[in-house]
Amino acid sequence: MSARTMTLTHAMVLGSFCLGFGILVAATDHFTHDEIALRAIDDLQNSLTQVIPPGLYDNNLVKDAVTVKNDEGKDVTVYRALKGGQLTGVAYEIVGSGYGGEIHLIMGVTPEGKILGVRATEFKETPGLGDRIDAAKSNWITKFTGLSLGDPPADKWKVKKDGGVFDQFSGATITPRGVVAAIRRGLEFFAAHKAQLVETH
Amino acid sequence: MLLAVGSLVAMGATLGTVLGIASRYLAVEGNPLEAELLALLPGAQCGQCGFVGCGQAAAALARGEAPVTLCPPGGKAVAEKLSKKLGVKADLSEHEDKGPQYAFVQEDLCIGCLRCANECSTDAFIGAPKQVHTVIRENCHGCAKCFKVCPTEAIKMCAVPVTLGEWHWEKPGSHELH
Amino acid sequence: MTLAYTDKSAPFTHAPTSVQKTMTTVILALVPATLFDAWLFGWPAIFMFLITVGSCVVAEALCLQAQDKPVGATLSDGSAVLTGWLLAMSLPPWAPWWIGVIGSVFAIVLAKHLFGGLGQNVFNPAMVARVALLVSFPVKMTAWVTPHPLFSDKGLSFADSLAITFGHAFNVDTMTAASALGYVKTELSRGVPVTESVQNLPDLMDMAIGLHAGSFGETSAILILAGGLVLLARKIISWHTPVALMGTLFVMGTVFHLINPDRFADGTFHLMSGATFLGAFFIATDYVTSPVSKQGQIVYGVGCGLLAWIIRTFAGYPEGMAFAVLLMNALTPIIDHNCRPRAFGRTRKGEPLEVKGEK
Amino acid sequence: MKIFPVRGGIHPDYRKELTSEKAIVPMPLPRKLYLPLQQHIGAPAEPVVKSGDMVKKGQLLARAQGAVSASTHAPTSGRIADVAMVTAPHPSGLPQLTIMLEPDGKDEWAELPQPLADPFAASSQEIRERVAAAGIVGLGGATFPSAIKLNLGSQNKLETLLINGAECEPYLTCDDRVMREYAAEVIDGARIMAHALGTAKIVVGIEENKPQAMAAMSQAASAFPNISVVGVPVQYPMGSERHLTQAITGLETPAKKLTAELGVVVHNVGTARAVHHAIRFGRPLLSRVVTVSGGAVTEGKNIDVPLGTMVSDLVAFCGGLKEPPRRIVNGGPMMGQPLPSLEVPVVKGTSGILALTADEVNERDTQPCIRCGSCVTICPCGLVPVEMAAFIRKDNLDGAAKLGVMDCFSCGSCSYVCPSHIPLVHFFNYAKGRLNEAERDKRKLERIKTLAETRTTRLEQQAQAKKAAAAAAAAARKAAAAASENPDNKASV
Amino acid sequence: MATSYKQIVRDGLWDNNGVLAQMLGMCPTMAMTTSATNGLGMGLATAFVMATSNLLIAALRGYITQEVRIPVYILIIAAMVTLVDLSLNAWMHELYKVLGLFIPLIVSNCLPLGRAEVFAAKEPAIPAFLDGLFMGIGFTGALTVIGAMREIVGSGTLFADAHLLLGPAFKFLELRILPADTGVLVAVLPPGGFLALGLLLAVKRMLDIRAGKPIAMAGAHSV
Amino acid sequence: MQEFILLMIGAALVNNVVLVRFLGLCSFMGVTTKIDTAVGMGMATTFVMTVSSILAWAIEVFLLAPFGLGYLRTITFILVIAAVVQFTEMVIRKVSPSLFQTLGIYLPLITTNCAVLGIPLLNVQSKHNFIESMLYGFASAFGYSLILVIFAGLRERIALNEVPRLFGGPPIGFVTASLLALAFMGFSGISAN
Ligand SMILES: Cc1cc2nc3c(=O)[nH]c(=O)nc-3n(C[C@H](O)[C@H](O)[C@H](O)COP(=O)(O)O)c2cc1C
Ligand SMILES: Cc1cc2nc3c(=O)[nH]c(=O)nc-3n(C[C@H](O)[C@H](O)[C@H](O)COP(=O)(O)O)c2cc1C
Ligand SMILES: Cc1cc2nc3c(=O)[nH]c(=O)nc-3n(C[C@H](O)[C@H](O)[C@H](O)COP(=O)(O)O)c2cc1C
Ligand SMILES: Cc1cc2nc3c(=O)[nH]c(=O)nc-3n(C[C@H](O)[C@H](O)[C@H](O)CO)c2cc1C
Ligand code: SF4
Ligand code: SF4
Ligand code: SF4
Ligand code: SF4
Ligand code: FES
Repeated sequence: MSARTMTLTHAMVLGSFCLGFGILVAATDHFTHDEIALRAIDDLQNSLTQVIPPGLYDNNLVKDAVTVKNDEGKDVTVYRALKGGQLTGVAYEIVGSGYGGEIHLIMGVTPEGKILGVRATEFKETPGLGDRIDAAKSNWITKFTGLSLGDPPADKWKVKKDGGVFDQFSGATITPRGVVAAIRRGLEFFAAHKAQLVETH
Repeated sequence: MLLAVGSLVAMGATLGTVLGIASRYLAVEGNPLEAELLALLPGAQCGQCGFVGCGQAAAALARGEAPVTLCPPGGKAVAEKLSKKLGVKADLSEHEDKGPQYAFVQEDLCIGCLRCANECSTDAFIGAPKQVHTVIRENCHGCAKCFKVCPTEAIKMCAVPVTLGEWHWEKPGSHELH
Repeated sequence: MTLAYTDKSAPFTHAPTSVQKTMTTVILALVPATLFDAWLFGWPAIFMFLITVGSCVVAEALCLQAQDKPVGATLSDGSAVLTGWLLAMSLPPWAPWWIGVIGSVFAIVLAKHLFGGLGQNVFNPAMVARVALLVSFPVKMTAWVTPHPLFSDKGLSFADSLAITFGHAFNVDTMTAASALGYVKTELSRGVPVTESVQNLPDLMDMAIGLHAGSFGETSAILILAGGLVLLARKIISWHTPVALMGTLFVMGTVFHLINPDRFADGTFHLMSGATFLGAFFIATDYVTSPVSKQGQIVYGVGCGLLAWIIRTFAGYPEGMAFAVLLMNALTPIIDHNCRPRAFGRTRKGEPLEVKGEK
Repeated sequence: MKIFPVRGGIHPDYRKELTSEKAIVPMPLPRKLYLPLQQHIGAPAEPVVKSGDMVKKGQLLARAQGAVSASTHAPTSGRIADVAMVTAPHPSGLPQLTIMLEPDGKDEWAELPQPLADPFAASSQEIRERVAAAGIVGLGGATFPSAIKLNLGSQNKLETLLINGAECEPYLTCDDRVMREYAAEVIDGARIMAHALGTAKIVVGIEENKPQAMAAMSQAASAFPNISVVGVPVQYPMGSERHLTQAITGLETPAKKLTAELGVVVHNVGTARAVHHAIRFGRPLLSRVVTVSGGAVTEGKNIDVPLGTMVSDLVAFCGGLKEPPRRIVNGGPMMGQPLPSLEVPVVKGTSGILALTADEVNERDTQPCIRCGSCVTICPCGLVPVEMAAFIRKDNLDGAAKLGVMDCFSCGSCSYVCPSHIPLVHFFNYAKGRLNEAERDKRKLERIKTLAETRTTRLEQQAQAKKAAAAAAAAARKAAAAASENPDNKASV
Repeated sequence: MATSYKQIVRDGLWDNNGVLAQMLGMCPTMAMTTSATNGLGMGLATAFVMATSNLLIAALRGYITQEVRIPVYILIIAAMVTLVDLSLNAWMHELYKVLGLFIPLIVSNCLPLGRAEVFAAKEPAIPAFLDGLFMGIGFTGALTVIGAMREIVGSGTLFADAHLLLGPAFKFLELRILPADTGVLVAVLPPGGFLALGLLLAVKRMLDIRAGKPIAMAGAHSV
Repeated sequence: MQEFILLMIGAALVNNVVLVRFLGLCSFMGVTTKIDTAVGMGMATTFVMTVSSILAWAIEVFLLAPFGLGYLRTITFILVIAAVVQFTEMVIRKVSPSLFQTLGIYLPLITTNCAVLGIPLLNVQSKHNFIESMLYGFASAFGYSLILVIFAGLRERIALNEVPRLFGGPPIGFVTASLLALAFMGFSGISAN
C-alpha cells in the first residue's frame, strides 16, 4: 500500500467509526432528549415544593418565573407561587460560602418576608461535620422556617459564636456561618426587590 | 442530529489524516534498543548463548525471547546491566558466577592438533601444528570451547586465583549469612 | 580465629555515641518544659501524657513482635518513648484517653513500622499522628483549656481529673479557650482586624513563660528554648534548621505585618505562638525525616517556616507547624538529592576542579 | 604562617600518651625474618637470591620490576632459608611469595655504594637512582615508591616540599619520636629531596599536640631559612596529603589529580630520614620505626624494627599480651588493616602494631541508620556516606559510584561518629573492591572484544582469499577446460 | 490464543483484579469510595461499560488500523458511556441522580482502555465480553470493599443510602456500626482512600501468600 | 493578576489534581519509582494537558456550545486528547527512544489519565475563558508533575528501606500517598482573604 493510501485509510477508519458511533450517540440523544428535559423540570419542581408548601399554590411554579438582577448584578431566577392569581410566595436560589466551597441553597419566602423553608441543594462540606446542613442528616436547616429579617433582630442573624442566635455545629462553625449569612442576604435580596417580585402580571 | 454526526465524522477524518501523516513522517527505522543491548554484550561472538554471535543474541533480547542471563562470558555483571536496561527483574541469585576461569594446557598431553586454536574466538593460543600449545592467560575469557574439542583432554579449566591486589572486602553482614 | 579478627575493616575505635544516648539526651532536654506544663494543666494532662507515651511504647513492642524483631533491644533505643513524648506535647492537655491511643497507633504503626521501623519512616511520626487526629477530630483537637495549675485553687481534684480523661462527666466546653493562633484566625474571619484581636491575648511575657492556653508542650517557649539550647550545646542538633525556620517565620511575619497590620500578625507573635519553638528545636530537627546535609537543613528550615506562615495565614487550619513539617518531610528526599555537600576537589556538579593557574 | 581551615574531620581520643614518651629502642634480631616480595604499591619485586644463598646485610634480595616497584634488601646477614608462600600482613590472610632469611647473628654489612659526597651538587636523576636502589617507599602508609614521587618535578612546576609530620592517627607516635630524636636527619633528608624535586621551599607540618617534636624540628631547621616548621590543628585526618596541603596552602587538590598539580609534594618524616640514610651513607631501607601499643599490650614501645620481623616476635619484645586483644591492627586504628594473626611480618608500611581491647575498639551491634547526618558533616571529602551505604546495602553500586564512593579515601571518620555503629567504611571498601573488579572485567571484555574482532576480520580475509583463490582456480580450470575443449570443438567442426 | 473461561473469571475477580493486581482505575477507586454504596454504584456502571465496549472492540477489531486504534477504542468506550448516561438520565432518573456524577468519569478510567488494549484487541468477542464483565465485577467488588472500610471507620455506617441505588427493598443493608458522631473523619477524606487501598493490597498479598501463590512485588506496569 | 495567581495556586496546590481531586492516579502510582521517569512523565503530561485544555476550550466554544451539542462533550474531548497523545507518542518515539522506553505503556495511558480529560471538563464547568483555561490546564499539570516528582523522591528513598514483606511495593506506595495527602490537607481552605 502506498503511503498516501495508508494515510487515507486511517482517516477513513477513524471517520467511519465516528460515523457509526456518532449515529448511535445522536440517536440515543434524539430518543432521550425530551425525556431528560422533563426530568430536569421534575427535579426543579421537587426542590421548589420543598420550600413552598404544596397548599400555597395552584400555578405551575416552574413556568411562572421572573429574572431579577441582584446587588452583584447577577441574574437570579425567582419562581412565584400563586393561588387564585394571588402571590403566596416566591422561591429562589442563594449561594453561601462554606468550608469546602460554595453552598447552593434554595429558599422560599412569603410576600411578607417570612421564610417558608430553606434547603441545601449542592455543597461540598465535609461529611460528618459540615453536611449537617442537609435536611436528610439533621433538622438544623428547618429551624429557619418562620423567621424573618426582624425576627430575630438584624444584629442577631449570626451564629452563637459570633454573638447571634443560631447554633453552630460543634467543630464546624464555618458552614453554619456561611449558611446563616446566605439566608440573611437572601432575605435582604427579597426586601430590596419586593416591589418587583410581588406585582402580579 | 445531522450536525452532530457530521461534525464528529469530520473530526474523526481529520484526526485520522493527521495521525496517518504523522505515522509516515515519524516512523522509526530499526530498533534502537537492539543496538544499545549489543553494546552491553561482551562481543566475544562465542555462541555460548545459543545464538550465532552477539548480534543475534541482542536481537533476541530486544524481542524479549531470551533471558537476560543468557551470556555466560558476560556473567552476572552483564546480566545485571541487561536486566536494568530492559527493566526486567531477573533472579540473579540463581545466576551465581562460577567465578572467572581460564584454560590451561597440560603440556604432556597436548598433541598439537590445533583444534583448540581454531575454536578459540580470541586467538588465545600460541603454537604451531604438531607443537605443544599454550594459552595466553590475559586473552582467554574462559569460554571452555577449547576444552570441549580437545581430543586428549589436555585442556584444564582453572579458576582464576584471587591475588592480594584483587582481593576485596566482602559486604558487611555477609558473614552472618554463611 | 581469622574471621574473628578480620571480619570488619577499620576504623577500630569509635566515638562514645549511640542511638540510645542521643534519644535520652533529647528526652532530658524536654523534661523541664514537661514538668512545667504538667503543673500548669494538672492531673488530666499528666494522665494524657502517660497514656500517650505508654501506648506508643506498647504499639512499638507489638509491631516489633509481629515482625519477629528483637523487642527489648530495640525498645531500649528510646525512640518510641520520644515519639510518644513529642506527640503528647503537641496534643491538647485535657484530651480524652482515646485521642492518645489512636494517635499512638497513627504514629508508631502507620507512620513508622509500615515503613520499616526506626530510621526508615519518611514522615515525622508524631506529626502524622497530630495531623491525622486534627483532621479526624477537629473538635476535640481544638479544645484548649485555660491553665489549671496543680495545688492552686483552680487545680482539679484527682477524681475530677480521672473523669476528664477517661469519662465524659466533665463538660470541658465550659473551660476551653482558643489558642492564640486559633483566636486570631476566628476573629479575622469575622472581620476583626488582627491589631484588635491580639489585644485580648495574654501579653508577650505570659506567652513566653507559658501562662496561657495551648497544647501540652507548646506553651512555655522559654523552657523549650532552654531545652533546645541544651541540644545545640550537646551537638545533638545543629543551628541550621531551627534558625532557618524561626528566621523565615519571623521575617515573613514582620514584613507582611508592616504591609498590612490589620491582616497579618507580626513576627514576634508568630514566634511566640503555635508551638514554634517546639517545632523548630525538637520536631523539625528530627533526624530521620529531615535532610542530612547542612545546606539541605537550611533549605528545609526555610521551607518549614515559609509553609507554616502560609498555612497559618491563609489556609483553613489555624495551626501550621505540623503541616509544614510534614510537607517538608515529603520534600526531604528531593532536597537530599539536590543539596549534597561539594565533594573535595570537585565542583558542585561533580566535575574535578580546574587546576588553579600557576602562580 | 597562616593555616587555612579544612572541612570536616573528627577529634578522636588520641591515646598517644601510651607511647609518646617511649624513646625508640632497637629490636634485637629475631630468629627468622620474612620479607614479602611486595611491600609497596605496584608490581612485586623479582627475587635475585634462592634458597640456601648466604647474604650480607644490605644486599639486594629482590629487584624492582616494571615501572612502579621497589627493591628489597637483607636487613641482616644470614642464609636464605626459603622463598615460599607466607601469610601476608593483610586482612585477606592470603599468602604471598616471601623470602625467608635466617640471620647468622654476625650482622655483617655488604659492600654499600659510596655515599654522595655532596648531594646538593648531584643531579636529580642521580639522587632518584640512589633512592630507588635503596628500596625506599613512602613510610607514611601509602608505600608508594619514593623515587617515582621524586620525579614529579620533571612534569610539574613544584614550589613546596611538604614534610608530613602530622601523625594524626591515634596511638601512633613513631613519627613523633623520629622527629624528636632524629630531627637533624629528617631535615637533611628533606633538603636532599627538595633538591631532587627542585622546590625552593620546605614546610614541615606537625599537629600541635607534639610540642617537643615541633621544638626539635624548629631547632634543626633553624639554620635553613627556606624551611619552616608549622603547627597544624589537631584534627583527624590532617595527615592526609590533600588536607595537609589545603591547610598549609589553602589550595584544594582537584579530584583524580595529585597535589603536585598545585606545586606541592608531600613526604613523610620517616621517608625523609630513610633518604638521608641512603644518600649520606648508601644504606638501603632495612628497618623502620614501629609503634607497638594498645590496651592489650603489656608495655607499649617505639621500636626500630628490622623489616621482616614477625609481629609475634615484636609483641613478645614488648612483654607479650596482657589480655586477649579484640583486634590486632597494622597501622593506626582509623585506617590500619586488621591482621588475621600475630604470625605475619612487619613490612615497610607498618607504622604501628596495635593490640586493642574490646573497650578500646568499642564495637557494638549495628542499629538502623537514624539519618543523623553526622557522617555527612564530618566527611572530609564532602561525601554523603549515609546515602552511599544505603545504595551499597541494596547492591546498587552504580548509584554509590555516582555519589562518589571512589573519592572516599577510607579515612574512617564516618564510621567513627556513626551513633548507629554502622560499618560505613567497610561498605565503601566492599563497593570499591567490586567496582574495581568491574572495571578490570570491563577492560578485559574490551580486550576480548578487540581480539574477537581481529579474529573475525582475519577469518573473513582468509575466507575471501580462499574464495578468490578458488575463483581464480576455477577460472583457470575453466580457461584450461575451454582451451582444451576448443581444440576438440574445432576438431569436431 | 483464547483464554479459558475459568481463567477469565478468576483473573477478573481476584488474580488479576483491575484494582488489586493491575492497579488501574485508581481514580474512581479513590474518589468514589467514601461509602460502600458509592463504590457499588460506580462499580456497576463501569462493569456495564467494560462488558459492552470489550464486546464491540473485539467484534470490530478487524477494521481498526494500528495508528488509530487508541482513538477508536476511546471512541467506542466514550460512546458507551454517553449511551449509559443519557439512558439512565431519561428512564432511570432516580438512579441517575445517585450515579450521574460518576458516569462521565468512566471514560477516563484507564481500566476499560487497559482491557481493550490487552484483551479485547487480541481475543474473540465472547471471551472479551466475559473479560470485561468479570473485570468489571472484580472492580465493583474492590470498590465496594474499600468503600465499606472507609465508611465504617469514617462515618460508622455501612451501605448508608443503599435504597437510593438499589431500591427500597435494600434498606435492610443500611447498618450503623459505630455510635453516631464517633467516626475517624480522616478515613472518608483523601488520605483515607489511599490508606484503605494500601491496607487492602497488603491483605490480598497475605491471602495470596497463605494460598501459596507467588507474590508480585510490583504492579502491572512494571513489565 | 491576583486572580490568575490564585487560580494557579488553587489548581496546583489546594485542589491538587492527584491528592485532592483524585485524577491521574494510575500513572501517579506507575511512573514514580524513579525521579527521572517522574520528571519525564510530568513533562509529557504537562504538554498534553495544556494543549488539550486549549483544544477543548476551542471545541466547546466554537462547536458544542453554539450548536447545543453538549452531550457530545465527553466523546469529542476524549477523541481530541487521544489524538494529541498518540501524536506525542510518535514524536517522543522518534526523538528520544530512551525516554520512550522508560515511559513505556504510560504514553498511551496519558489518554486515559483522568486528569487530562478531567481538567478540560472542569474548565468547561467553571466557564473559564481562553487564558484561564490555558493557565488552569498548565497549573494543574504543574501540580501533577510536582506531586509526581515529590512522590518519586519518597519512593526512591523507601526503596532503600526494609519494608515489612506484606507492604513492600505498591501497598507502601499507597500508604505514603496517604500521608502525603494528609500533609497536603494543610493547604485546604487557602483563599485570598
Ligand atoms: C477535615 C476537616 C474538615 C472540616 N470540614 C468542615 C466543614 O465541613 N464545615 C466547617 O464549618 N468546618 C469544617 N472544618 C473546619 C474546622 O472544624 C474548623 O476548625 C472549625 O470550623 C472552626 O470552628 P470552631 O470555631 O467551631 O472551632 C473542617 C476541619 C477539618 C479538619
Ligand atoms: C586519612 C589519611 C591520613 C593520613 N595520615 C597521615 C599521617 O598522619 N602522617 C603521614 O605521614 N601520612 C599520612 N597519610 C598519608 C599521606 O596522605 C601521604 O600519603 C603521605 O604523607 C605521603 O608521604 P610518603 O609518600 O612519604 O609516605 C594519611 C593519608 C590519609 C588518606
Ligand atoms: C477505640 C475508641 C475510639 C473512639 N473514637 C471516638 C471518636 O472517634 N469520636 C468520639 O467522639 N468518641 C470516640 N470514642 C469515645 C467514646 O465513643 C465516647 O464514649 C464518646 O466520644 C462519647 O463522648 P462525648 O459524647 O462526651 O464526646 C472512642 C472510644 C474508643 C474506645
Ligand atoms: C533531635 C531529635 C528530634 C526528634 N524529633 C522527633 C519528632 O519530632 N517526632 C518523632 O516522632 N520522633 C522524633 N525523634 C525521635 C526519632 O527520630 C523518631 O522516633 C524516628 O522518627 C522514628 O523512626 C527525634 C529524635 C531526635 C534525636
Ligand atoms: S554468549 Fe555472550 S559473548 Fe558469547 S556470543 Fe552469546 S552474547 Fe556474545
Ligand atoms: S577457554 Fe579456550 S577457547 Fe575459550 S577463550 Fe580461553 S582459550 Fe580460547
Ligand atoms: S552517622 Fe550513622 S546514623 Fe548518622 S546518618 Fe550517618 S550512617 Fe546514619
Ligand atoms: S571514610 Fe570516606 S566517606 Fe567516610 S568520612 Fe572518610 S572519606 Fe568520607
Ligand atoms: S483511573 Fe484515573 S488515571 Fe487511571
